[in-house]
Amino acid sequence: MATHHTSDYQTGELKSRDLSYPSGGGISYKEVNEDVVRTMTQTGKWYYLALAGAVSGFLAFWILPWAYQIYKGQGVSGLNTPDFWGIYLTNFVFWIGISHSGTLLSAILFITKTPWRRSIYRSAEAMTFFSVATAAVFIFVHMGRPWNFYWTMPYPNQRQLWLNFQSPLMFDVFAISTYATSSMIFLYFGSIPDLAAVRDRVTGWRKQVYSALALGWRGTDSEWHWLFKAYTFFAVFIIPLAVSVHSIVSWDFALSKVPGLAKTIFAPYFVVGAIYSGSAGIVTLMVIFRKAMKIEKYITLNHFDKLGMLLLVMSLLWSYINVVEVFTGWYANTSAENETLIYRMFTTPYAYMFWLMIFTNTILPLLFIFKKCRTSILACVVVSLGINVGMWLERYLILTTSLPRKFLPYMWHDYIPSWVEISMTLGSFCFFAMLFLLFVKLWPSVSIYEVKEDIGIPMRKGGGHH
Amino acid sequence: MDKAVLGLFTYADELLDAAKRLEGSGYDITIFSPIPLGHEIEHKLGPRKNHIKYFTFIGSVAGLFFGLLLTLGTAAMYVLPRGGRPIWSITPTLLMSYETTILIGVFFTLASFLFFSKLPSFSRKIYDPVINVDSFGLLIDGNLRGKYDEVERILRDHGANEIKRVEETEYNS
Amino acid sequence: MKRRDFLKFIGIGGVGAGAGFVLGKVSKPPGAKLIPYLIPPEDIVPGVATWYASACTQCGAGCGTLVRVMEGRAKKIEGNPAHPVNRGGLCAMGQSSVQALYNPDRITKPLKRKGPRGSGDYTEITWDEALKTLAENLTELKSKGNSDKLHLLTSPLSGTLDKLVREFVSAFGSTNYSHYGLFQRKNLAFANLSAMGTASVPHYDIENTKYLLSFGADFSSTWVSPVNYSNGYGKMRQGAGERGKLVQVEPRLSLTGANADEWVPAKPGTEALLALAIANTIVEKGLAKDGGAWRGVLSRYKAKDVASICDVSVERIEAIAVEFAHTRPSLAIAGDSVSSYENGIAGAIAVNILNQVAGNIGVTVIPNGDDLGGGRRVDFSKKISTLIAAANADKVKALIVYGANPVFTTPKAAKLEDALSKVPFIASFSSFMDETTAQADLILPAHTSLEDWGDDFPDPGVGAPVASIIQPAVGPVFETKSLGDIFIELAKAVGGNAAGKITAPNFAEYLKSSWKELYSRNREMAAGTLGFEDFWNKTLQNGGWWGPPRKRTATVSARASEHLTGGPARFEGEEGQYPFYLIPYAQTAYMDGRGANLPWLQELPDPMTSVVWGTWVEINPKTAEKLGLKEGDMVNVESPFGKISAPVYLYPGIRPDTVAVPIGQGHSHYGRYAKGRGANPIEILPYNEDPRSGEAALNSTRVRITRGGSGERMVKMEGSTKELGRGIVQTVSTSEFKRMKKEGV
Amino acid sequence: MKKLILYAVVGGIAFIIGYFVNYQLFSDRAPVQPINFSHKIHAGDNQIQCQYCHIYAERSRVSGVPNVKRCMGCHQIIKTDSPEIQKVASYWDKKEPIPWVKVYNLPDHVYFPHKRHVRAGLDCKNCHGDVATMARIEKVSSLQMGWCLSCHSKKEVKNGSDCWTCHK
Amino acid sequence: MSGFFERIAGKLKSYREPGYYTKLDHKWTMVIDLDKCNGCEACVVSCYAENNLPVVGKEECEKSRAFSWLRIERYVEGEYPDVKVKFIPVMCQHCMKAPCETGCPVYATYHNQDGLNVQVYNRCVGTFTCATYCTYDVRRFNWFTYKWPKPLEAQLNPDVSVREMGVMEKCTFCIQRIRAAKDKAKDEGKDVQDGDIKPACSQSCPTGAIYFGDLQDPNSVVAKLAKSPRRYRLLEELNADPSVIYLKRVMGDGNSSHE
Repeated sequence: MATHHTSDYQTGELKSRDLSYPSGGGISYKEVNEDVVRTMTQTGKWYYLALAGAVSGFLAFWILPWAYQIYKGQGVSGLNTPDFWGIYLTNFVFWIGISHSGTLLSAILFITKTPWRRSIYRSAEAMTFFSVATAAVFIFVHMGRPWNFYWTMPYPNQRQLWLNFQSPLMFDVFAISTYATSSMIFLYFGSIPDLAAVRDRVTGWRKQVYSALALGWRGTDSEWHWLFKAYTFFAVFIIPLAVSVHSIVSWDFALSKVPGLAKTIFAPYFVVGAIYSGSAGIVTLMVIFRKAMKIEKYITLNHFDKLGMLLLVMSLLWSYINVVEVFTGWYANTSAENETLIYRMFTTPYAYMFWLMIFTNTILPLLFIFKKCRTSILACVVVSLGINVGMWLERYLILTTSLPRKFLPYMWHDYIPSWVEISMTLGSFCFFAMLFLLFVKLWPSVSIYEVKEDIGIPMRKGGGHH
Repeated sequence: MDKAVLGLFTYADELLDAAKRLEGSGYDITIFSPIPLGHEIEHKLGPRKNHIKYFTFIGSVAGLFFGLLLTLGTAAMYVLPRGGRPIWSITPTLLMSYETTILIGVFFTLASFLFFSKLPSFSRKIYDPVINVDSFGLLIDGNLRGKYDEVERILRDHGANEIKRVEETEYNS
Repeated sequence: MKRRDFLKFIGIGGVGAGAGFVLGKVSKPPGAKLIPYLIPPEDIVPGVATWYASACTQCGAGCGTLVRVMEGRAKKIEGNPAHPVNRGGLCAMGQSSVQALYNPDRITKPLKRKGPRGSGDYTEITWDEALKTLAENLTELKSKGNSDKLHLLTSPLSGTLDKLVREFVSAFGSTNYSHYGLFQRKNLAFANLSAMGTASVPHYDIENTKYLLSFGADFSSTWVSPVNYSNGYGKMRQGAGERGKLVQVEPRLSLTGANADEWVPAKPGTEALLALAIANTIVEKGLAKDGGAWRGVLSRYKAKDVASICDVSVERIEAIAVEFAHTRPSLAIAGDSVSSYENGIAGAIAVNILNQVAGNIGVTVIPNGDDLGGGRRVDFSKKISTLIAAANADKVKALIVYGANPVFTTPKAAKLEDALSKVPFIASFSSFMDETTAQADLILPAHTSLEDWGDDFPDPGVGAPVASIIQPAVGPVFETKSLGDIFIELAKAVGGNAAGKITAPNFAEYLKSSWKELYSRNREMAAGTLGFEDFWNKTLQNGGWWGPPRKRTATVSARASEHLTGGPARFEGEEGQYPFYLIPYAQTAYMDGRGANLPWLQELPDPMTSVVWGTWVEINPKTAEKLGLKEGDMVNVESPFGKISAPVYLYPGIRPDTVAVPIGQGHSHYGRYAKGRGANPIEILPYNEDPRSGEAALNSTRVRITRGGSGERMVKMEGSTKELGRGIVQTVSTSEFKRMKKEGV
Repeated sequence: MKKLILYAVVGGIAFIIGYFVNYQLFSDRAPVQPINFSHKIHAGDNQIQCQYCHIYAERSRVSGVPNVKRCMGCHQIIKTDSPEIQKVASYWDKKEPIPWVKVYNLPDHVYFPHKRHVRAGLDCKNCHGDVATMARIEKVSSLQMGWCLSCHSKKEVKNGSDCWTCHK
Repeated sequence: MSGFFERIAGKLKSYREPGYYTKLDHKWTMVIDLDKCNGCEACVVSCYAENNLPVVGKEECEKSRAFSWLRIERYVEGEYPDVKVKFIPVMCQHCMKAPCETGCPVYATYHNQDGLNVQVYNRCVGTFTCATYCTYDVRRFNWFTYKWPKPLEAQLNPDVSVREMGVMEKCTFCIQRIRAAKDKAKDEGKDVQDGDIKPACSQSCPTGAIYFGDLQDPNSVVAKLAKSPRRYRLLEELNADPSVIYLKRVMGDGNSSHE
């Protein structure tokens, strides 16, 4: 066997490059492998506690209330006749939104060859996939007869009856399943070399699992070549797909005639909002992730600095569109639009939520103008959590202030969520946490080979081609 | 049976030099690396072809037509008018085909990647686990009878720190 | 694979498949059964609906119905399009009678009281036993010479059933058979008797009226014959001729008032004065058709004197008078809010005078004659107070109740329950455990009208002789008996005179023979028929018999004016302490409370407030602001006689000095849907019975409103009542409409 | 461990197969009836017309099962000694209807008028098979929506594929 | 052979026809005369009785889950004593360009050849899209499995299915009555005549404010009323093309006695 080689990365070329890693210690290739595999093999007490909490939370807060709802009927929720969607679709849109940053950012940054992508993209993509899964479950949760969900899938049947492809919900089914499939493929194929690396380091049943998952990857130049080519195409596909997915999600609402929902700006509004909330989600997640997994050297303040800038930009964009939305509603000056706006902005309890949302999503992120804030973990947590709360409120407000104020005032009726809905909202976070916790244990959650790429290619003579 | 020779390098430039040298001498070489060396290899050994794009294109076009067929065909199978719109309405059809274009495009890309990279393959092949950590490997395969010494010498000359004669190395042992 | 492994797999697979097979078998729905008829009923084809013509008995209007029956079950009740009273329409209450038939809270068997009275503790007994017990009680009464101490209290029955009961009671030797209902309109009948000589409500030809001046008559929802009047209203508005105008005078905007072109919110209790002032103005301006005789009487009611009392401007009184007199034909009607005052008779007479002065009597006011002799008889001497006094004086030894629910509909101030507790034996024939039935010692549940035979002679009628037949559309759902059969069997069991007089084997036969008699008396009936059987079959098919309209007229006798009073109606309670007039009104769905046990009616939003499942207090928003009340706040409505609590509904259509509470909720019994729901405003009324007519005044107390009290939350179906300029209910102005008509577009 | 999983998988698959075999194939095509009534004897050998017993077929949504009186109408004289007939007679004596088991059971949301189909000249055989050869009545058509539709489209029924033609 | 292709081409062309039907069999239309309607709600109960609508109870009513397919909306203008109250019965408007129909992913609601907006209960999966898209708030959802305490269930109309939990429903223009009338007409070998069909609400209306008929039949009552200068349709500006035509209420120009 080969002896242990440590590349001297502190010399020559490499030192002058602006690495994302602390220049002090220097990281060897081997260290990367060991660090990542360590996150998968060494499991502390806290991990099990967290997982147990997430699993039981998922069961108690989501599965049990859902089972109760399926058994008793949708009536156990607080939905009512004008507001048929309530929190369930709020959560659906929220989670779809959270999903938007991971894969989309990863793809964009991959194509633009942005270096700071490399250590965070894997977990961001996983976040995408898991939040899409969470969102998808909410589709079934909000359905009146979820046991007939397969009727929304195109399959040949004896009834000769297919699907209504004119329905925005059908666009959803296609867009979300395409998105979920593509982002899963994107995630998986980006991880194959790392799965192989893990395969080489583990034993027992894990060995078999990772051998199967790694597909027999050896790291030959042809494998790398085709992987890189295919990966580029995936990335290229992902970008328009992600944009279309959230546009389509917005059309669930925007293609109606309901005042407050039927807005032409909804598609970009939702896409921007999605990237915004997704990026905030990444920030929140990364703070916990790097701390829990002790991988601060890979996910550095530099990353938060960059993400902070992104958040600031998205915040300004989001605020702009939000102002436009309110403004166009005000400018239309129809009774329907006016009532919706008054209801949303000046009627309790929605006024509190609205102005809280404006605070967390427009004012609070302005802190990120300062580099001090961008590189402060505390500020990052506060702002990103604030944005997430604000974005959830945004979706909630869109639905609960529009649907109860439709065209016929006689049918106006406020919506009050029931414990079932609130519980399932909590449960969805537990579900997401559960999936993510399992992910970090079962998957190389930091890309090994790309971090190595970032460290640089070891050259005896230096002057590698870049 | 012939044995192949696997040289393990610490530095990528040495590996590439060795590869160029050996390839120039007409040996079948395979480069192993823990990170993609696409640029460096192409710089040194010349550009490589990208066949995947054709498959991606074909897949996308197929997806487009699949989407059109699905939306228009199923609408015509059971005629149920809704919303005062035609049975064949253009906009939703395009939306649907947009999604299927991407979906099938992704599938074709995936399939072509698996095809070209010959994955998945679970048969025993020459491999060394250290490659996935921090070593670059150069595998010289094919008819080497009587040329071992020369190959090993070239490898050593270029800085290989370990040279193995191997039949096959199990990567999944 | 090793051989042993293979066998193991086979074994596991087999067990799994077997278990799956069993589960598949078990989880399959059981084979549905196909139950044929033993003997097919002749007129039933399964899957095909049969329609039976009948008549509705939910209220006294006597609408003709068609009952849709499938496989022996009543599915729906619709108005009989051929019937002259309702012409196809049917109100919410009438349609709900199918829920009375299939009500889960019906009394399914005869019951005998076990626990103390009012405890609701009963044991089920057989019909034989029940009838025997009742007969024994009556025989005992008779043998002791106490025949006259038997009291019978029923809802206002009409036709053959009334005849049978009357026959039974008189044969038994009692004179105490009385009708009782909250909205019996005895004041109206009394006024009409003194004015025109018939003790009934005349036929109001709303259809051909061009100016309808309604004094608190809510004919769109509950008043007298709502479906008939609504039909006329529809034709008045958009019929062949010019569009008629509706002006409503009432302190609280009723459903009818909401449809009126003008609302005159006169002060409660002053409508009679207003009517007389209008009449006086007509006479003074020389517009009267028949003014001479009235000039003297009316001169006491000058518009300028009355205006401030009524809170209606002189100009307005004069304008109404002029328009009323000029528009021909016009019509004034006196509704519940007028006739429910302490001087209700005066109000009704005033309106009669107004009609007389405007020359409407015989044109739009067509007095009824009881052409067929089956109409409801109004006996002014039969009062609930008489019964109470008799009971207190130990003169009631047995009381039989049917249909009426006096415990619920009589003010607590009358102390009816105390009086009833002194009656040693109470029997009820009600099929529902209402408040009065809950006091009974013996309950013999009678059929509902869908299971029973009967007939109905609609009162007020339609200006034409009408007789409707009620036939059983379905077999009895429970072990109940036809009310007529109960009396016939009772007559046999009691023996004596009664047995001798009532010889029919059952009520169906009795009814038929009664109609045979009617047929032989009445030439019109005989016309175009081949004898009685043919007539009878046709009657059953058509749902009754009705003749051509009859023109009748009358003159309001000057003597009627002696019932007029000089001032507004009296309200109990001092104004300082009790600042608000209380208007308890008949709600569309529950009427006098009888509809409260039907789920459809409970869930029917009140037309004016959209409140469901409960009671509310209507308060003018300005008043509420002054009192610091918001919608939905619980308030106590307190009169000198008691207090109820209910949530507030902010109602712009009510005078600021008035509050209104719907009647009908607040049941302590009456089934799962009614029990313990809302409050009953009758409880806090004084017992102001008019000594002449025997009708208790509903609008006769003032109340004060205080925050507090307990009760259920108010649930209303409306979100907002503001249209917000969205053009939801679009309107055209009267002048625009006239132009449209003129241009013939 | 590996084996246990394998066993579980095999057992599970077998369970599902068993379930579906029962549910799909053993769908009680010919349930046992309270009386061993033979259409073969009545409709086959004796050539009794369908609508002699199923009297409502031309008039109503349902075709109607013969009432007990109708059975007794003939069987008071014919074959009174047969044990099956005596069973019928005992129902008649007890004044109880015969609890036949439904063979053609449509769900509640389907509106199927026998009347329209009979009046359109459709032979009973089309759906109910050749009952004249069945000793015990047997379900011969799936009664699934596709089955209805295929016939409707074959016969070019007007609005035959409109949902509300058959659903309610 | 060319005939075959022409037929195919014709068929394909018809798929591009807006609304698909070049001519409907019927165009069932309801005309409601608001000047006649007095808001008595007899129609509401009639609808409950005819269409097996469950009674949901007070708590559910409070959550705005009452089932009335047909409701009387009431709007109040002005303050005491100049209060104007207006009633309007609102039921499914059977829009020709119904927003709900496009929303449903599974074709549980669509437009049929009678011009009806049809809801197929047993196809519905309960995505709520139709109800959300409905601009008239007339769709009702089965939040629970509703039970009728015995023996109230004896009243249930066998011509109308009792809907399952999780299913959307709405006014059907009493399609079972349309079906029955067509059935009867077919037996008699003729077309459905004007006046043969009366939905439950129209049948029971005491004032006769609700008319029903085929707008395509120029001699029908509704066709004549539809030409009235008082005609308007609810929220017409939303371009849903509803099949319910309202006739404007005539309202006084203020108090004429003040003139």
